Amino acid sequence: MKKVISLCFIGALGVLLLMVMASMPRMGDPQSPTNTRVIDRYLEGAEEETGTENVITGVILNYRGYDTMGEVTVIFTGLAAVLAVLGRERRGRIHAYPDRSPIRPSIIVRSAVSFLLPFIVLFSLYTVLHGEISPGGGFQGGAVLAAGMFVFAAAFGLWRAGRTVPPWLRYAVEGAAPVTFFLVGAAGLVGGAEFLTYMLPKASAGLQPSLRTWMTLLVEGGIGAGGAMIFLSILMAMAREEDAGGQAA
Amino acid sequence: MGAYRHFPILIIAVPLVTAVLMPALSYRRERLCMPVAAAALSLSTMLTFLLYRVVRPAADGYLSYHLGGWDPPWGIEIKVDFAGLFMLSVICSISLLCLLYSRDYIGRELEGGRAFAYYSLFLLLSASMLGFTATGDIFNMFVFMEILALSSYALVAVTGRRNAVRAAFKYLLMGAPSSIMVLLAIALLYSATGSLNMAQLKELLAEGAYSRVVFASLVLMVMGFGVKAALFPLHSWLPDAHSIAPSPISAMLSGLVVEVAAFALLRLFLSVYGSGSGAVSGTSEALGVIAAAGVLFGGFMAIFQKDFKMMIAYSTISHIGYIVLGISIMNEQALTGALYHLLDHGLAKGCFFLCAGAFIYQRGYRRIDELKGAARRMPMTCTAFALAALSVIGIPPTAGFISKWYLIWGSVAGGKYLYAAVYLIGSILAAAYCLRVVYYMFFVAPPPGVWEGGPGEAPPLMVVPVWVLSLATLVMGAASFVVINRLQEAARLLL
Amino acid sequence: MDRLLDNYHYAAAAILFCIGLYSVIVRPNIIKKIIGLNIMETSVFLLLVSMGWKDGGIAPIHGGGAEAAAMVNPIPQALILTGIVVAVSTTAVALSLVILLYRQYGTLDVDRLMKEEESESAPAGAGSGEG
Amino acid sequence: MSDALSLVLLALLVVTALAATLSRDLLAAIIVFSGYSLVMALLWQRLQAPDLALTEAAVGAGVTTVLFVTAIFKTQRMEEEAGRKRRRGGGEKEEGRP
Repeated sequence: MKKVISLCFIGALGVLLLMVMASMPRMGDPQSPTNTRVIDRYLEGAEEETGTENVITGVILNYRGYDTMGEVTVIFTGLAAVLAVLGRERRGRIHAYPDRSPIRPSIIVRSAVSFLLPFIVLFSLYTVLHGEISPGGGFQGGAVLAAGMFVFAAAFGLWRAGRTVPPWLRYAVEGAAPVTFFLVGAAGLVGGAEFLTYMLPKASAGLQPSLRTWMTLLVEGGIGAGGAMIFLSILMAMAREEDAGGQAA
Repeated sequence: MGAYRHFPILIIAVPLVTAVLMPALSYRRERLCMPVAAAALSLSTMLTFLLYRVVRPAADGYLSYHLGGWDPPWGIEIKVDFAGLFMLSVICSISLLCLLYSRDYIGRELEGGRAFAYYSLFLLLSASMLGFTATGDIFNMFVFMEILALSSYALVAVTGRRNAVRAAFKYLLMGAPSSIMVLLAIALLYSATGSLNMAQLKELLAEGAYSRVVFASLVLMVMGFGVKAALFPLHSWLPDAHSIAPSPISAMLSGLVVEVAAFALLRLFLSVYGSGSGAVSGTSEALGVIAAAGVLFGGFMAIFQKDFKMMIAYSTISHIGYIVLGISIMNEQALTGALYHLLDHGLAKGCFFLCAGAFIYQRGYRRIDELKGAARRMPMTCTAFALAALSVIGIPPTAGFISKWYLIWGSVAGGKYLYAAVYLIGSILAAAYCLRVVYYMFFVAPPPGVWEGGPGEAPPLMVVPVWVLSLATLVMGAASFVVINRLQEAARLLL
Repeated sequence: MDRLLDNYHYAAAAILFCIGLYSVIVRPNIIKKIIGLNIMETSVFLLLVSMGWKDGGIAPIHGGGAEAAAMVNPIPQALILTGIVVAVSTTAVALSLVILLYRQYGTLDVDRLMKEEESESAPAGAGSGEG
Repeated sequence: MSDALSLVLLALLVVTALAATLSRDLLAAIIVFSGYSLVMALLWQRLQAPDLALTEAAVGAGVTTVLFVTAIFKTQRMEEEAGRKRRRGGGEKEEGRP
């Protein structure tokens, strides 16, 4: 009975949504509101105003940089939530494939992974550093790095993957993204500029472009490293072995 | 102006970044987490109250901060008007009190290695509410809403007990789809207008293009925020989550989180869609009926509860109905009442849950039966509860009376006599469920085996927040003239 | 209705949204519900990306003589990047709750969890709480 | 953007979404869902969103899938059928593990 009501509700919602979709502006119409309002400045000005050739990066870090600061805080919240629920991993008590499985991945898998891994890491670094002129950026690179670490973990065990980074470093880097955002943002406040302007108002005008580049790189690096470490910590917390008595302590 | 210009971003960013530092801080010195968190929140609170010197209820009295120096339609804007500032100060002060209360309570609930996550999430919760309230960009609002949602799911489950995890999951299963609905609504709104800035949206929506898409987005928004605010038919997550969470978190969720969602509805109706539009007037009529039903439903259910915190949770559903009903009436007095009720509800419900926490902390008593004769051993807590109860019922010298006065005045002025009656019946129901507990506490002898020996009053860091909150309901009632006229002016500007 | 034929990307997004919602509301298994949440989220992202499309558009990256007027709208893409992060964080939180739920109740079935709830709250909702 | 390939990709999305929803084997559902993310990434590449395609491929198909698989590893692989007797939680959940 409940199922029938739910299905009716979903069906009705679907029909209504389709009706709404039918009355939306035609997709791809160059005259639609989305393609005429606000965006000209991004498309034409981003290169000059933000110093990035990739407009997306310009929007993410500059025009809507505050959203991105929120975004990196969201993943951090995810991590804090997972840690609050499950607790941190403990030494030697990771309970996941293949750490605690009688079946080991074959030598072919392991050698393929060890061959591929340097390239994945290199690619992620490239993605982070090259985000200004090609597709990519801090978070994209961090996600690629995390995916690479997960591949490594699947072949060699999660504990070994986690140990490649010392815990204190991992704990410190987890919060790197919001912290670099805050520091770079607040640096502008000192001389009376707005938050997140990527400049030091006190420095000479000639220095500003290179300051902007360095600050952008700092933020991108923070997002990338922080994102990757957060994903690793989340996975390790999820895979940890529960303590006796049912509750994780 | 000078330095005041930068206050809005600092109020939000300081607790946010302090939260992020907690894991690093916990690596060596976990005991420092709580004082550092309290310092960050105190700074925010101080800056918020300083803003009263520059933000006035006038057409140009708001503070607009352009992040990165980009002008509004292109960059993100933080906009603090008088109503927003009022909400910000409510959030800051109540969060700070709940944080102080947490030290003893959470110190015993959570063993080491977990407490840093609690304080980190607590700060994220407060900071995200501040960011959510202050932002002038509709997508930015979504981002902060997600921080708020994720941190509150985790805080409900933080003790790791069976029923807490279940309640948190239930909360997530309703909360996450509602977030997606809000995102869909934002997408539809963007497709119809091409803008994300609230002020520009209001101008563009007044032109009335793509009205069907705009109407659909409004309905989705109301459904999405309706779940977050626990509006009557979408409330089913609330009683579990609010009654099972650790008490300082219950106070935050009940006193602030649902309120912030109701405030978002106010913002959407008045600052985005515009009170004049047909979509808003149609939706608010429907919303009024739902909210009125919620007032009565919550009140009735509260009367029949056996669990103390469960009773307070149902009372919250009833009082959220008050606020949303006031918003839906859409005139100056009702809106003033709704805004003032945000303060009153936050203080009184916060106080209720913190009192409940004191009983649980000292004696482990959760059932209303077990509170019989409680005043003999814990007179301070019981008196604070009784004072706050006066405000929940709406008896004259308290803040609850002022807000109800304006709400009823508004519904009569708007010709909605039925809603005025709903408010009165709501008060009678509140009297029924509150006075029963007060009567038990003060005038009934404790049953044998209960309240004999054992600890009495809670530690000072728990009693002080309880008393500050309950005295504040009195002071804000007796001295409502400090703010009420300015609030009315702000309400007139919003309309 | 012929607009729907132009907007078939939007229509697909609406259908995916409903499939996701079906998975969240009707399927009793909680992992299925979380997969459903992800499907709902990506459907909204699909809607947003296609909204930013412009006939004959190119990716919004300068260099190589790309013409600004032909570029697709960068805003939806920036929003979705944020949205993807939100989606994966929500999934992580939900899954960690699932792990703990399973540890305590031994089931992934919502109907069974509900039964547990009734039997737990039957003795006056007391005792098993906090404190 | 009216071309056959986009239509095929959209149809594939609907099919994979349905398969992920209806399958009783949770591990299969997750693998199918990871395929769904990859199809989505391809579609976004066609809509000139290379940044998103990259992110979705790494996060949707990579990180999310790994998280799901870990969760299944810690719980059980098959969906329960209505009416089967419930197992108690605690430590003994050997059956149904991949």
